[in-house]
Amino acid sequence: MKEVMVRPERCMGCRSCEIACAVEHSESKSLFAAVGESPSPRKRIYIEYIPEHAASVPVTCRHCEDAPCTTVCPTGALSREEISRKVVHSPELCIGCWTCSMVCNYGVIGRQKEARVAVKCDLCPGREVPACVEACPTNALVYAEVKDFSGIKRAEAALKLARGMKPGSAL
Amino acid sequence: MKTTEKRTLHPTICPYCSLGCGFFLELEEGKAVGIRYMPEHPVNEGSLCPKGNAAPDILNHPDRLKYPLLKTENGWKQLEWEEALSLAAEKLGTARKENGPNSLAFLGSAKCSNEENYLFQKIARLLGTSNVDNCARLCHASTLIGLGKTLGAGAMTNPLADLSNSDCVFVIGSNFAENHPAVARQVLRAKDKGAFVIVADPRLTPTSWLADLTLRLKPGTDVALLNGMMHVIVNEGLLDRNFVREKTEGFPGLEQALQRCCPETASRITGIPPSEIIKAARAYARAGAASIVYSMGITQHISGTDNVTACADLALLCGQVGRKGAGVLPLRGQNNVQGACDMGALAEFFPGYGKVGDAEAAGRLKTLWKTDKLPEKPGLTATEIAEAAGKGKLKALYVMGEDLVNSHADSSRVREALESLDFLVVQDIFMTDTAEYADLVLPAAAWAEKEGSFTSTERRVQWTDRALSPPGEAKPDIEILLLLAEKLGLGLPYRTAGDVLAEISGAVPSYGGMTKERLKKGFGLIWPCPDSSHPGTPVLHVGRFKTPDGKARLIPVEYQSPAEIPDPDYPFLLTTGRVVLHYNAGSMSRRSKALLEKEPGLFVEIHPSDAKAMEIGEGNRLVLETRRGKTEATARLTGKIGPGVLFMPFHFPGTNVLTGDALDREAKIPEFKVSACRIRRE
Amino acid sequence: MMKEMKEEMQEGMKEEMQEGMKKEMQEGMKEEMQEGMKEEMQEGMKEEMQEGMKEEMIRGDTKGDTSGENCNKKKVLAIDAEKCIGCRACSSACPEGLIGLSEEGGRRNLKFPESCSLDCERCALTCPEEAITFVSEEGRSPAFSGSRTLALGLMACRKCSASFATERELERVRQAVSLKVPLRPGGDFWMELCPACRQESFREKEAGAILRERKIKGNL
Amino acid sequence: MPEAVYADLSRCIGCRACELACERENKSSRISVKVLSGLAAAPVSCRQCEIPLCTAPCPKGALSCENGKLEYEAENCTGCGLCTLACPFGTAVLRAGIIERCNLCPGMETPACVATCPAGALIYTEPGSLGENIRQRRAKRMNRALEPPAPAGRRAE
Repeated sequence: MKEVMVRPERCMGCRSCEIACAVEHSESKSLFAAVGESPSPRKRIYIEYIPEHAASVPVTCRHCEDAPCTTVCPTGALSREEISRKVVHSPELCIGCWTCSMVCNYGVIGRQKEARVAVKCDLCPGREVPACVEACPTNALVYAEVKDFSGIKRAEAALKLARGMKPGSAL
Repeated sequence: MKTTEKRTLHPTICPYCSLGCGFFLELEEGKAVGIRYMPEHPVNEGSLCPKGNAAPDILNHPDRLKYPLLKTENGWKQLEWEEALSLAAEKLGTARKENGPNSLAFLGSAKCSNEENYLFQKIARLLGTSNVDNCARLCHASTLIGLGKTLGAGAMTNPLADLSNSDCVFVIGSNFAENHPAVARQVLRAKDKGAFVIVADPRLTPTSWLADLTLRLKPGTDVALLNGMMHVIVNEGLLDRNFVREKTEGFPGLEQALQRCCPETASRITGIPPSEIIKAARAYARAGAASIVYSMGITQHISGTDNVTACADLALLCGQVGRKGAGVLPLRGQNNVQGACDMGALAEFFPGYGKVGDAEAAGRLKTLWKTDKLPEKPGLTATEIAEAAGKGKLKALYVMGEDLVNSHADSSRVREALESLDFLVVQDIFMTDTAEYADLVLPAAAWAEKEGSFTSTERRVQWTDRALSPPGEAKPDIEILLLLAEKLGLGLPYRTAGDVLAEISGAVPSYGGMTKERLKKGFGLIWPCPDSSHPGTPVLHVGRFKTPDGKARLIPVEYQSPAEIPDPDYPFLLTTGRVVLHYNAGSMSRRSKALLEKEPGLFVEIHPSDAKAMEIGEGNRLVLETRRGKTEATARLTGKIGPGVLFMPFHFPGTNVLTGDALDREAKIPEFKVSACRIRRE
Repeated sequence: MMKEMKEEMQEGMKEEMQEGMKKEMQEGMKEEMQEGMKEEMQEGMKEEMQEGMKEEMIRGDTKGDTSGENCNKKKVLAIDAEKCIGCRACSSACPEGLIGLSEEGGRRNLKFPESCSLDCERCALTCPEEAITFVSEEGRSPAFSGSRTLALGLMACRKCSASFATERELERVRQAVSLKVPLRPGGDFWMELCPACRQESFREKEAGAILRERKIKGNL
Repeated sequence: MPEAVYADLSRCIGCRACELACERENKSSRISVKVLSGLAAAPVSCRQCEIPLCTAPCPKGALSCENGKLEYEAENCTGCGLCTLACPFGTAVLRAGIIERCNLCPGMETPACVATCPAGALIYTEPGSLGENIRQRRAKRMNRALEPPAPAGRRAE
């Protein structure tokens, strides 16, 4: 399956992805209208700022195989779609016990205040490329299959080597 | 249970371990009815471990001793205080007159306040003997000696909260998650900031859960591991050369000794793969600030002093001392074990660590005590006291708040020793197994029933006020000691604990600036605090060490195998330790219903493969036998320990029947952690 | 399943009833127990056996209190065996503890007295299913007849095999819960577990999530 | 703002202080911790669900939920115990005809179990903020992985 892969060294912390995500998950799907909407649109991707290193890292659902959130969900609101392999959340089944939020090792299960249910990344159904990826100006987010992503990383590493740069640094 | 108008809150300090956690005792009509937390306390930030939560159980317990008791042929006879103390004074006096002062011995208590321990050793020394010691001998005597000779002070170098500033925390021989749970919050905080945590322990414990790297070494092989790590550090040039050159002495000797200790050698002895030893060495040495946390897994060996020395060497080699987040942190046992040592309740030290035998130290004390005679030779240590009693060399023993039957190694011999005494006084809050042997039992007050100061493992001296009255006719230890001193004709001029503290600040230089008023303000003072304007010293060894020339010593140590190793007769290696729900000899924690319900009896951990070979199932009763005795325990099958190793907690009578009495040659600490043992199903 | 259960239940009750009757006969008649009544009861019993049980009426001496005014107030309990889910509410509500509870052989047995001279009616008021009603002795229809015990089938926990609730209780809970949240397959795994095992199953799942992150080596 | 006692599971050291504290405050413990095969421990207590299933079968409305706050009125409770069967977590317990479950220690600023937790594993918080710490930790770990391996010798202070 294609996933939102992260290249943290490229993230400059502009939070475009967060805004794009919230707008995409709003009623109106427009930035200006979304602001006033109720229930207020919620983002599902998070930019974590690390003050000690003045660095930002995007954190979003990894759609884990054998995801802990799906194992603990008592009502089956969180489940894995057999075909797409996405970890999806059905709000009508959610009882808001937040056990999923406790066990998520990435901390990316949020809460929709008004509806009092969990919200998480759904990889933007109906879109070819998720909104966050499309909005990222530095390509720190890539929508790709793992094997293709490795290919991208390899090419990048080769380029860095050729230019005599350190492997971890940004291009 | 809500705080109502009838209820009052009384700030106090936990009586269990050495962390010095604060909380409020909730009182109603003079009875302790509950606990409120104290989030502003700098050590525990309000948190309490299960034992702390159960602390009030001690105060209201029906088993509390309420009257002085005399052993007669028809059982215990209740005495008046007057009668009891006259008897004690008379018996001690007779023994002293007939057999000399060294036929007396005094065992102080790391559970009693600084003032009480100071008085206790003063009485002993005024009677002319240095046979005074406390249970630090059984847990951290090796720390006193080992850190004393390397860093110049046998105490924790940095405060606990400073652990959160470390980039690397190296835990060796400590299961703080169970034994000092509030330390876990600081280590976790360091982890949150990105620290690398290494845990070296033969067992997998909840402390190992916090580790980024776990080193499962064989019990008793710590020196080999530490030497292996130092070898890597020196070889790879990871040492702090400037620090070593400017602040230490003895590097060439250490460097030479380390040549023989390559990781492969260390791996053969410890059972840890060389790659992991190298990884640990690099992580520790490269960290901006690294701390070593150790505990009884390091100290309770015949090589205890060597283990401690090696820890100090490692820290010095990498310059990881005397800075924020960099230090050596021995986590001590009892709530006032640091204080009892500071007060000189030790056979070889006067108050403030002046050596017994050192004329200058004795001279100062003579002036202060207005006496012309003080013992000139170090006395018998706690372990030697029991031995000497067994050989009939001791006539009378005074035990204050210590259950040596259950806490000393090889308890069958301790029992015999106690029986052979002419006169035994035990002053305690419960009828312990030791008190059962006493001729005279004196009922004492528990921690919240008296006032005084306590010194925690991080050298924080805190004052507690009396919150409630002791049950029956029980008295604070300090009152008992003062009355006894009067009967003995020593005439000590104090009325309150505050008076004693005033003298302590004259006798112990690092307590120089401590007064009751200052200690009560905020959360105490951290020694050294030499004068009344000094704010206390949270981090030791900043700039210079507490040695005469200000330089630390690098002292090479060599691995030596434990005193007793498994053989065909006794094929298992038995190690002992603590569990989270109980405390030491258990005289307090085993009387808490809530704690006992959750951990009701003695068990032994055995590896499933050993259990299978011997057809032992979970919950089977096993008979364990060493060269010293045998005991029964329930089997618990677990991979927490390795094959060939057994683990038992020492909170229940029975464990120390098995443990060995081989002593560390310098610190005289018994090797509790390694015994050869055999087992069979009952 | 349900049918089987009912049959079994009836079996059990019959036995109970007959035994109870025998005992009473041996003991001799109680004062208020008239010949006619006895006949009536036996007849009622017979009828019931033929028809299958609809309502049971239980009658017996209430702690032997036969004298004075209590006697006059004596009311007869009518239990709707179809409605009762065996939840025990009545049992804990009764101030005199007259409703007996026992569990054995995969059944929860509720033992009701035939009649009651207390004037609280707490058992009826508390019953979540309104399965208990009171009728005065005079108004008692001949069709009412007594068995003392209702035996309801228990569910065994899928994990620890301990019986933890009656089948009817769980059915009732399932219905109620479905109104809040549609229960899908897999979304009701906990229904088959006793409360203690439910805690345990969540503990295991939660611990499982952190174990992957834990860097402990060892063969545990 | 609905709040409950949650756990930062990676911090729990299985010491059971929370059980002791709860037992002292509430006579019986409403939170339970167990060490699983010596490798992990997890506390389980009432999750104060936003849609509490325990209220569903309650016949007399003794258990009710208003704006995410669960209320229990003992005087309306029939003691039927159906709520204990409707709770997926098994954390509502019927004892002597009364339902016992975590009531977040009314009258205390922080529930006793949270206040006492030595490792800071129990958190009393609004559920939306649960992921914050975990995300930070994750981000730091990813960031650290980016650092090139340090060269031999002391890292600059």
